[in-house]
Amino acid sequence: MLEVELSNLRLRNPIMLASGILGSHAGSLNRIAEHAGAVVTKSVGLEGREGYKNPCVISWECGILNAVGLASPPAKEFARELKMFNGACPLIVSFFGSNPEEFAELVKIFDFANAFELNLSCPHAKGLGLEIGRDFDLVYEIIRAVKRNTDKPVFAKVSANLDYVELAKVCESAKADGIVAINTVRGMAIDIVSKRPILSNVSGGVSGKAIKPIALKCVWDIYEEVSIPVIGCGGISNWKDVVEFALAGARAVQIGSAFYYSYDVIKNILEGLESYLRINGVSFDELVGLAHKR
Amino acid sequence: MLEVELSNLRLRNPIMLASGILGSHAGSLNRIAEHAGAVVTKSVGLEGREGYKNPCVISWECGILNAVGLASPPAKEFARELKMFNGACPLIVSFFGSNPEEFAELVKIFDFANAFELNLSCPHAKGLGLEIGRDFDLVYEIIRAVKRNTDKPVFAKVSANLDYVELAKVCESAKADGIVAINTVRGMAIDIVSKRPILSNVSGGVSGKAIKPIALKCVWDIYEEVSIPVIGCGGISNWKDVVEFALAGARAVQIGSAFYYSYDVIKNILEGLESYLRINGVSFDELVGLAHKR
Amino acid sequence: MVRHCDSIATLVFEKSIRSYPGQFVMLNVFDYEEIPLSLSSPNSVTVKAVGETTRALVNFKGGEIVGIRGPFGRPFSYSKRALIVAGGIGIAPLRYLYHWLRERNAEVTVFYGARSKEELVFLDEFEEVHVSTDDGSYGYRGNVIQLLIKENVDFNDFERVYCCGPPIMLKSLYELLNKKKILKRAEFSVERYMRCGIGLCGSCVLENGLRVCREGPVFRGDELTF
Amino acid sequence: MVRHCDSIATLVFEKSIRSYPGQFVMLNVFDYEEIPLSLSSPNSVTVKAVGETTRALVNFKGGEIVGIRGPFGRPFSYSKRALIVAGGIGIAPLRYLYHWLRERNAEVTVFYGARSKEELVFLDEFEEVHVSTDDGSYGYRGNVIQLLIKENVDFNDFERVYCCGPPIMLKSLYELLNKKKILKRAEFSVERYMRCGIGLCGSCVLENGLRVCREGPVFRGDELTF
Repeated sequence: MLEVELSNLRLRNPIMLASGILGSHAGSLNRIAEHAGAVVTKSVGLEGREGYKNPCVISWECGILNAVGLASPPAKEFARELKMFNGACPLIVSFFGSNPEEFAELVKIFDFANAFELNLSCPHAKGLGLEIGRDFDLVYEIIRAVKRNTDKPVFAKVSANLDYVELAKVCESAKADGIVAINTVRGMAIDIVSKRPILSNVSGGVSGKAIKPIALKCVWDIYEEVSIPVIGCGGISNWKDVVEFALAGARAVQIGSAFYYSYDVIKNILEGLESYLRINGVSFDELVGLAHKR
Repeated sequence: MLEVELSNLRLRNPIMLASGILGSHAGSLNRIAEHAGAVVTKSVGLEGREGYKNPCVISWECGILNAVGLASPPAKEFARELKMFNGACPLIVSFFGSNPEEFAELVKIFDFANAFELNLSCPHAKGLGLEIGRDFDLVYEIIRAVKRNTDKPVFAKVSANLDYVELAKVCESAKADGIVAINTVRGMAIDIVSKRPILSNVSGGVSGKAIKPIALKCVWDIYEEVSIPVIGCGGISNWKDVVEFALAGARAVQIGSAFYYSYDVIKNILEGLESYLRINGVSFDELVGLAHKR
Repeated sequence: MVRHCDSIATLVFEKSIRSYPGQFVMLNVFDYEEIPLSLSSPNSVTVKAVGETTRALVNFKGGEIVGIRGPFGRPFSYSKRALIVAGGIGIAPLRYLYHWLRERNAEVTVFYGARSKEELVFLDEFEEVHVSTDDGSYGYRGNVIQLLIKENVDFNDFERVYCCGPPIMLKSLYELLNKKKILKRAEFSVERYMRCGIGLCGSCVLENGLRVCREGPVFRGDELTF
Repeated sequence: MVRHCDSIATLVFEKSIRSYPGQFVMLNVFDYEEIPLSLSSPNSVTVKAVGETTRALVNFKGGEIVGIRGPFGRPFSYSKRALIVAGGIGIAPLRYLYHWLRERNAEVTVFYGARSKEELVFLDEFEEVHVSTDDGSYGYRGNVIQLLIKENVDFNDFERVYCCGPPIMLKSLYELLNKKKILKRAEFSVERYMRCGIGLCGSCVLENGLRVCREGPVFRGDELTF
């Protein structure tokens, strides 16, 4: 009832861990893999990155605001950490980089992964993420380079802060196997006592409930324009949100900020989702894109 | 302590009513004008518009989602309605249109207004709002055409769904007197029982608390790049939000969705804001942009 | 679904809505439109076919799914000795009020006018009811305000007067109560075109700036002008 | 501000924080960094200068503004007969715990080891305290685990053992309690590099996947491996 296929990747359920959340250590990935359809690691590049100083993650009324700055160990060190992954579900490794060569090299280092996600959307790292995603020609070259080095599925994670429909089309033409929409949305907060931006990096990315309607719209739009799978991400906190995203066209979803509420969020979502599907007499697959049909 | 100047427009306080909220009738404008620094009317075009069918406005966990579709009476009819405005504060009339000639004509019809706001950002009307705002050359021509027909301040309301910094620079070069940032952000919601989009127009614009950090970032960015006043709008619900926007660079702010919580929201904000300014021993003017200084 | 006549029906929901009499819901009739409707009980609305959407509603068979937002708005207040004055489909919220008051041991007198006998609904539910019809097919021939005057009702017998009906009727009652100087003791349920139902769009504001969806739909007589 | 010695100080906040002993706050030292610090009372943290940020904190004069998020994390639990084992600056949360337990009529025995006499803080606040210093400048010369063994402490006298200190000390105590088969009755406050403090970034997860900032910082001995 819950099984889905993303290109040649078969998942027992459509609920994935989103990149950037609890994805730096095998310990947390192993725990989440018990229930998740797949886990996506924190983004890694060839070289390690310090990231930004604290505070780099804060919670606010309607979600989370972060500018961690792609803090990560060097690729080879992270590969060693991921060797301790228990394999309870497929492992998707997320990459950042600034040119096709870097991405292509990363694929080789993580050849044991089940799929790859390309971070074209992190909103707060200079020369990476969103800044790469803005250059559609470069995105095309990156995906081509990665695909030449692997037969495993390659997903592109896009931002709502640019023309994501056009970008998704470019990704599809480069033979990406799916679009993950969306990453965090640019935002910031200011402390009115000290009169300064709260994040050490001044601005960062908004996630959590606040961006759910925004992400849903992106999924809807991309689903209308490309035929490769869309993976929904952004503010999904419960099974109802998952259903909304499926109806909008998401073949799978990713859960991030909702881990703030509970470490068991994926398990809880699966319970509710199964009930909904049973009551409605449909499989998850049949829900996908249903709200587009009149 | 609260007085601000926007070009040659003097306001007794920086709290304005945002366009699109309670701005269709003199009755509500008169009531809000008792406390507001200025009121902005609902956007009006030369011809009347039906707008979209209900449901066109819904509230959700973190704010409001709407696709009213610029429903409005014809300009001349609306001008008659606005003649009943009590003048308790400056009246700013908001315009939509699809070319410079329409905007220029509208200025003449509403020559009794104290200032004008150009809607370059409504996210859900074909050929208007955001679709006009995307064409920077057209925006330049529109502002020039309006400015030729009036000496009163002209503000441009921009969207977070495009390159607002570039657009703000274009507006400045066309001699706009201020930038209002931001309009609602594109978004949608789906009903999981009927399995359809909730808004009759499928998608609409997100406002309310959800978009506060997004709007704040836009104000911050625009403040860094242009020297004309920035007017903050987006998710402002209390005096603390107003202070945040001022620190980010907003010389005035607009309140919209927060009228969902109370008709007296502006009065309540003014009380808190005054206390904050007194405790900090600063005027509102002195707060503006303070968080940029290190 | 209870079909009262060709043009009037009561839609019963599967679930009750925690609400007070006088409040309304925004009811979304899929493929048509979302419209504001006063609750005629905690789990029903009573609709008269006047446009495309209400016609579709009245023709429902039962079992249809609708979208509901609400309840919204300010309800009627309680009183011990109540006079209810209903015109046409205005009976809907007042029927809810009637039962609500009766359950709370109030004495309630009902004056109820409709176009014809056919359009009189819920009539058997009221203990003390004075009826008028425009065509004289039932009760007094004329409108309900004329009936009030004819029966020489002493408004001082009542703690509060509750009213809902077409604009022309509200206006006559308003003038009558104004003359008697008891507008403060009257509550009018007012209708306006609504979009959002939550106080934002401004479609339903009265001349004095009050929002029918938030400060209303029930207003004290002295808050209104006609 | 209470300056205990050159490298250790207690910062007292203007307001108390609703919290339990063992919980921590994320304290933002403007122009430096935000760091996690265990509360040493409802309105204070006690800091040792080990890096740039903690050095800046220790050098505060008083009256500075800091940013605080929290309190976060799982606190210590109550017991009637408590043994506290503190190493170095690990005394901070255990001092909060000590007073919290004493106010609730628990019997509390404290074993407290530090590098030297100078770095022993809050010493006069404890009624029954056994002290060791690495350099022998006060109490037993050696570490606090050696002192526990030397004094031949019978762990069965205590309902619960609470521990906070440097990793090497936690490890020795863990092994000792493991041998005695009472890990279930022990609570360790664990330290890890933290970014978010709210369970999202994953910086502080243990090998078993538990998050120090959410499932911890206080863990039952049998939840840990060393």
